[in-house]
Amino acid sequence: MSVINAVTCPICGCLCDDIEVTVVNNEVVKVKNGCAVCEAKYMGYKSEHRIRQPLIRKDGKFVPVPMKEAIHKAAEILANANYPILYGWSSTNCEAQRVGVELAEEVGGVLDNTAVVCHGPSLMGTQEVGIPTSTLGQIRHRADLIIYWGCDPWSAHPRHLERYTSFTKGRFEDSEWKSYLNKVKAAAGRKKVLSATRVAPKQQRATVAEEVVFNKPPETLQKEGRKLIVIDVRKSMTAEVADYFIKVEPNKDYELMQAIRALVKEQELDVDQVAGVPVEYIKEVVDALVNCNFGIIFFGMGLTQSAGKFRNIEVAISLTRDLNLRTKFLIMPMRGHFNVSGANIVFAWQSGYAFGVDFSLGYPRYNPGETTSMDILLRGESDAALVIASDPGATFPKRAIQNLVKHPLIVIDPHMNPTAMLGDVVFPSAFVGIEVEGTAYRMDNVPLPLKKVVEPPEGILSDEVLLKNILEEVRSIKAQKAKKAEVV
Amino acid sequence: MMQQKLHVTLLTGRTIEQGVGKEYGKSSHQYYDACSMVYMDAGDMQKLGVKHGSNVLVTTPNGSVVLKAVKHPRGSMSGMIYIPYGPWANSIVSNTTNSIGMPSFKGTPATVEAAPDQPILSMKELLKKEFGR
Amino acid sequence: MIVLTPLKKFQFPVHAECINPDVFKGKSVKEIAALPVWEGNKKKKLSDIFKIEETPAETPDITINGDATEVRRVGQGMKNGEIVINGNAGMHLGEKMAGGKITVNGTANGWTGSSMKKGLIEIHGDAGDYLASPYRGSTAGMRGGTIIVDGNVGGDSGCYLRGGTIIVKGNAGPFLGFHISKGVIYVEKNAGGRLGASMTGGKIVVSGAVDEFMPTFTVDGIKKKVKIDDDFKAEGPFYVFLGDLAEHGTGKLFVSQPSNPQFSAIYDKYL
Amino acid sequence: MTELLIKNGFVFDPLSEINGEKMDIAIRDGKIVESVSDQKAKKIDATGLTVMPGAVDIHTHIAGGEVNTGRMIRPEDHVKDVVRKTAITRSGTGYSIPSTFVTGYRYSKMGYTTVMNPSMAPLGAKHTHEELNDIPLLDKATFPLLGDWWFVLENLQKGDLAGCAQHIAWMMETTKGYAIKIVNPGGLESWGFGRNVHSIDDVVPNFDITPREIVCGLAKVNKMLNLPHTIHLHTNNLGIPGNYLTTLETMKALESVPNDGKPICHITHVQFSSFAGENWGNMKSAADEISRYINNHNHMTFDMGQIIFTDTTTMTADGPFEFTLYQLSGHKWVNSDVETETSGGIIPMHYKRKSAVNATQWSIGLEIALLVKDPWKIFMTTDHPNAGPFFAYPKIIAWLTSKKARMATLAKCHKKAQKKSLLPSIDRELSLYELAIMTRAGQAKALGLTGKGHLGVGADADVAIYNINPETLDIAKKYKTARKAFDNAAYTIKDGKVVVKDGEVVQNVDGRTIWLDVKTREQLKVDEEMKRKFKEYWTVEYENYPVFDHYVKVPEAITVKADV
Repeated sequence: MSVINAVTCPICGCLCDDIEVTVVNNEVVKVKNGCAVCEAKYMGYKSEHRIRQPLIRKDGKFVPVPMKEAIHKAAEILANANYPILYGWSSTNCEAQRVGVELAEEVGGVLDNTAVVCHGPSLMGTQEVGIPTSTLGQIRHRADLIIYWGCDPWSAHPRHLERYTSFTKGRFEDSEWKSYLNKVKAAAGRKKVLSATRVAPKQQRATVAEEVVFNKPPETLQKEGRKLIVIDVRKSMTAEVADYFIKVEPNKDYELMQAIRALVKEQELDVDQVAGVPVEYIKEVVDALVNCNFGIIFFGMGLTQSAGKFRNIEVAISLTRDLNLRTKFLIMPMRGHFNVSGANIVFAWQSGYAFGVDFSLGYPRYNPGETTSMDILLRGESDAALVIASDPGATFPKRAIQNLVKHPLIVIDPHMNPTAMLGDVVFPSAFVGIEVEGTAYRMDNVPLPLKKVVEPPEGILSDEVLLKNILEEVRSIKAQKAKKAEVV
Repeated sequence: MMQQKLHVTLLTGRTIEQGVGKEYGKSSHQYYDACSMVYMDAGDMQKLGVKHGSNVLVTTPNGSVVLKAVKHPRGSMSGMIYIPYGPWANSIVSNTTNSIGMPSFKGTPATVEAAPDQPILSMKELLKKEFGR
Repeated sequence: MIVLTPLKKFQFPVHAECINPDVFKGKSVKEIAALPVWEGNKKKKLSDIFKIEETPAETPDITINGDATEVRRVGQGMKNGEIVINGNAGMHLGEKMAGGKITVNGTANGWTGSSMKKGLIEIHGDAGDYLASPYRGSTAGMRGGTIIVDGNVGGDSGCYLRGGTIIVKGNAGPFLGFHISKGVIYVEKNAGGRLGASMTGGKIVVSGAVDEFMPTFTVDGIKKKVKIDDDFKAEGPFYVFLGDLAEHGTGKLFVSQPSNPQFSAIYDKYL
Repeated sequence: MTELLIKNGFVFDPLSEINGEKMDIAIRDGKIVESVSDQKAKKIDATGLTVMPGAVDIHTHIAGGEVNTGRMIRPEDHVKDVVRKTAITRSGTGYSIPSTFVTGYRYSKMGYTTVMNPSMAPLGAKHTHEELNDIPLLDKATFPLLGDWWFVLENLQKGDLAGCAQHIAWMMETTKGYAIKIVNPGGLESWGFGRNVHSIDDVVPNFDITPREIVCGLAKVNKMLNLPHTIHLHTNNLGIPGNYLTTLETMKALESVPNDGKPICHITHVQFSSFAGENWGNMKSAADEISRYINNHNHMTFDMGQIIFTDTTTMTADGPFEFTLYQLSGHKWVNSDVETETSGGIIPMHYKRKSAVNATQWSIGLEIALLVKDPWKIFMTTDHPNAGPFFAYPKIIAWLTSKKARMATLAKCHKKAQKKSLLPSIDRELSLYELAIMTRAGQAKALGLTGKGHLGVGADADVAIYNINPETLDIAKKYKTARKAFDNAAYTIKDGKVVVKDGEVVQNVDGRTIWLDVKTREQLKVDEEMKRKFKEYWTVEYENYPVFDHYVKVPEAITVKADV
């Protein structure tokens, strides 16, 4: 038995690196410190849903083939393609991503990562106005106003509050954990009283549940110490623990933020309410924003995926810029996959662009909407694809997948996920961060080492090695072709 | 008043159950349970005469899908439905990318109606139906 | 003049910035045929993908007959001459155009007239997203010239406009005139959400309905007519708004009063 | 055994006091040797060509978090400068923040073989090293930012120099760094809460220490540790009119640190620290005052930070300064504070000849470089990409070596700047020998890189050969011809291998990453303390913080024995 500590969890952008993993006979038997998702991964990685050997679809059915055959087949597809897509990259290490850029360049393909369906709009927002941000420790030590906008860390980044924000103790700010506990206790007490005195008939209760009156900001919003505001279209788990929950109408975040910007700049508004929120309450929120010592906005898909998309991010960042003329204010995207930041970073240092990089003209080009995998698929322009460390089969709209499966599809993944089920050449790969070491970048772009805690199953290669093999085979196929052309 | 069909705003997104399910493997029952469902407002369910745990048909211009209706546990979300990310949600989300690569996963119009007799497709059935594989 | 006819329906993007009167000028058909283009990741000659013919007519300099939806960057940076496309046009048509004229008898794709400086683009069908808007990360919007679209235009059209005129005879998508500082945009029918968001100057006129309106504009009055260019005045009455307040903007937004009765309850009390 | 013989070139090797002598340079196995076999060795005929040691850049932001964020936010910068893949080289994008491969190629084409990345947040050190690995053809080193690190502030505040030194030794090894970088000392910690320091005697909030104490303390610590380079300083109040007074005060304060007549501090991109005037309206050059001080003192070295008139990107750990630029320009703005360590910011910047301020800045850089009499004290840089991209160096060479060249540019500048410029009164035109000092010998010496910057026996066989015949070409008159020659080296030789020929990359080799393994007496004790305090200060685990060996592709560790 061995206990390995300071393991970095390869799931979400929190990249918690304090996980303790117990291994017996090359199998993880216990996980400490992690969240529910973390435990599920360390327990689930070895499950029956893994791919065991390379597969090639023949006459509509998967047939196991030797590794060499699968690599040749994959290389042939890519080498012959006129406009291949190489998509995914967010759940693997930077080492594999580096090879990915080289492969995309070699085959003149479109290199894209999952940011396109999560924080691609955030990157585009920063291209418009920059981004005042920091590492997470800075929030932990200094932030006295924390805002989660269009994100629900309780569900998607379960340890975010406990490690980096409201419930952590920093050098200059304290944890709000205790006051939260008190609040929960008080609420439980109230519930008891309510249930004991309940008389209202069922019908009436249903109408009471409709929130007709918008809740007023509590006085605690102007207090010393850490405050938490959650802004979302529905009351999320995180909203339950917030000092103030602002329920914004769907697709109206942009208007609300722009209105806040105008109020921060001491402009008057002609309207009484914005996005369903009374302007008088927005003014109180603005007071809290400009009066804090150090504020931070964390945002998620609630902004990047609803109407406005990257302009929602642009305006959120613009608001943060404006607030810096009054106090210290920062902003940060809640990156989803554990190394989607890494994919952006590696792509950028090698090509100049973070996602949607088109190498078809022999040099990197970038223009979301034109060179992004999603749009290329929706327009039906590609003629082959390699998908690695991601699952467009479960994350892309139907029509994109329909066009994806019209042409040869190569899939590299540890699990038999929907994309693999739809694939033509399917490679099993080792789990990065469990069976393979490497580097990943946290949501604040801090690099962390991933550990190998167990050996991969026999014969199963890492993404990096698989890609190198495919790249080598592509080069050899191209060299043969060039030779033939010369002879002719 | 009971209604046949409800016009709502479709949201898709993450849930912790979906997160756990995907780590067990997307062919796992945990993933199926977590993703083939839809959170609805209790009042809205009442309007449709839909019980917690029964099936509903959600339709958008991009397609239809049968899902299990689950009462949203916190606060009101009348006029909205929330489907966890996954192949079920993606069979109906909007393709519109506004030329930035990002489809409209949140905030598109949809309708919901009770569908007690229609089955929820398994992952395999769903893939077969949509992509023929 | 030169007539180009696509030899097939293109699946892969075709990059053909060589289709430009300035480039063709003084070249023989043979030389034109040898000009480089890219189809997907393959470098080709123009004649590999187009039939190229010369006709005695003087104008237009270049005609494309057929579907050019996938043919990108036609007329990019052109300074003189005229291109007519009888069919649909691909992305980046007339990008950074500095003179001359482009006519599309069909629809045009995204980034048509992106950052254009001078000249005229006429689209007789619809236009895609980012009409006249600059490249990612740049604020160098359209500076001069005119774009006329008979149909609808997509989202984010006229972003960072700093001169020139855009006339849309159909509807416009969201974020029309985002962050414009100068110039004129006219929409004959309806405009999408976030109209004029973050505008700091310039003029946007909408004769149709605006269903979602930014809260950060302040109403300034009513105007009967608004001048679009030397030949044309839009008939009102229009609400006159100033904004965007979030940018301390002094842009002018004219929105038809009769087409937007919903404004009355909110804004009439300030008039 | 590979041998190479460079025959009959005009050799400029200031560290060996060779000034244009016609001679051969012999190379064996990547080192300069006395001689090689005339029969067996591969030969390069350098007749009529200028031979210099490979050039060295003491200050260029080419890798790491800040640089890469700059890349990510500026697609409009890359789209105008693309680099195609070839059979030998990778594709990429250029302009103000080139992709990693392109960075290597472009430096190498100009005859550069060694470059220093001067600004690395320790928490992001792995990132910096990953990028350095992807920059080919160059030897590299990187400087951790330590001036506002909590352990430095706390130890110096207590007056515990030895304790501070040991922590720095720990950090140098942990981050695989090469020198102590200090940026706006005290200002960065203050910036954590949106504040700044405005003089070297302002007190840093929460830490009760002043910039003066930080700079002098670290200069002493640097000596205790026997680090090869001095402290590397970006001064307080950088980029603000009137700041030359702060710069003078800083230099004077450092006179109190014992120096044995040798430099104890390098002030980087001194142009940005030499503004006179009270505001942007009356901002003017303080080159006269600054260079006079430099000429009378020997405890400092400098680099230019020369402005290039182009669209570029400013990036520095000086978060509050970038905020000032944001307020001035309203341009897209990145701020990136790093817990317990440092901060950072990015703003795109277009330096224009027709801007009085920019043109004055351009003039200041050249004025100081020319007014400082001893070329061993001041080196050629653009503080890439802050004052301009590094591949504009041949332009600066022309301005330094040719009055005609700089007057031609000045004539196109803003009239106000022209009137105030000292350049018309300066006739000095640098010789090739002086140029070799400012671009390689002096830089290598200041960095303490003994194998670099010269062609003496035992030196690394890094050589640049330019198509300049000093007997027939007057570079002051034919500055355009000279500029072309420096743009495209006839040959660049890295570790004895020809990597560039006629301005084209002909071979792809990895350079080394040089770092310091500083041996102190109480290493273990510091280790233990760091372990204890780690969780309190950072959000990552102690075990995961270091740059492990595998993060450095081709390492060259220099062991340093400290006095503590």
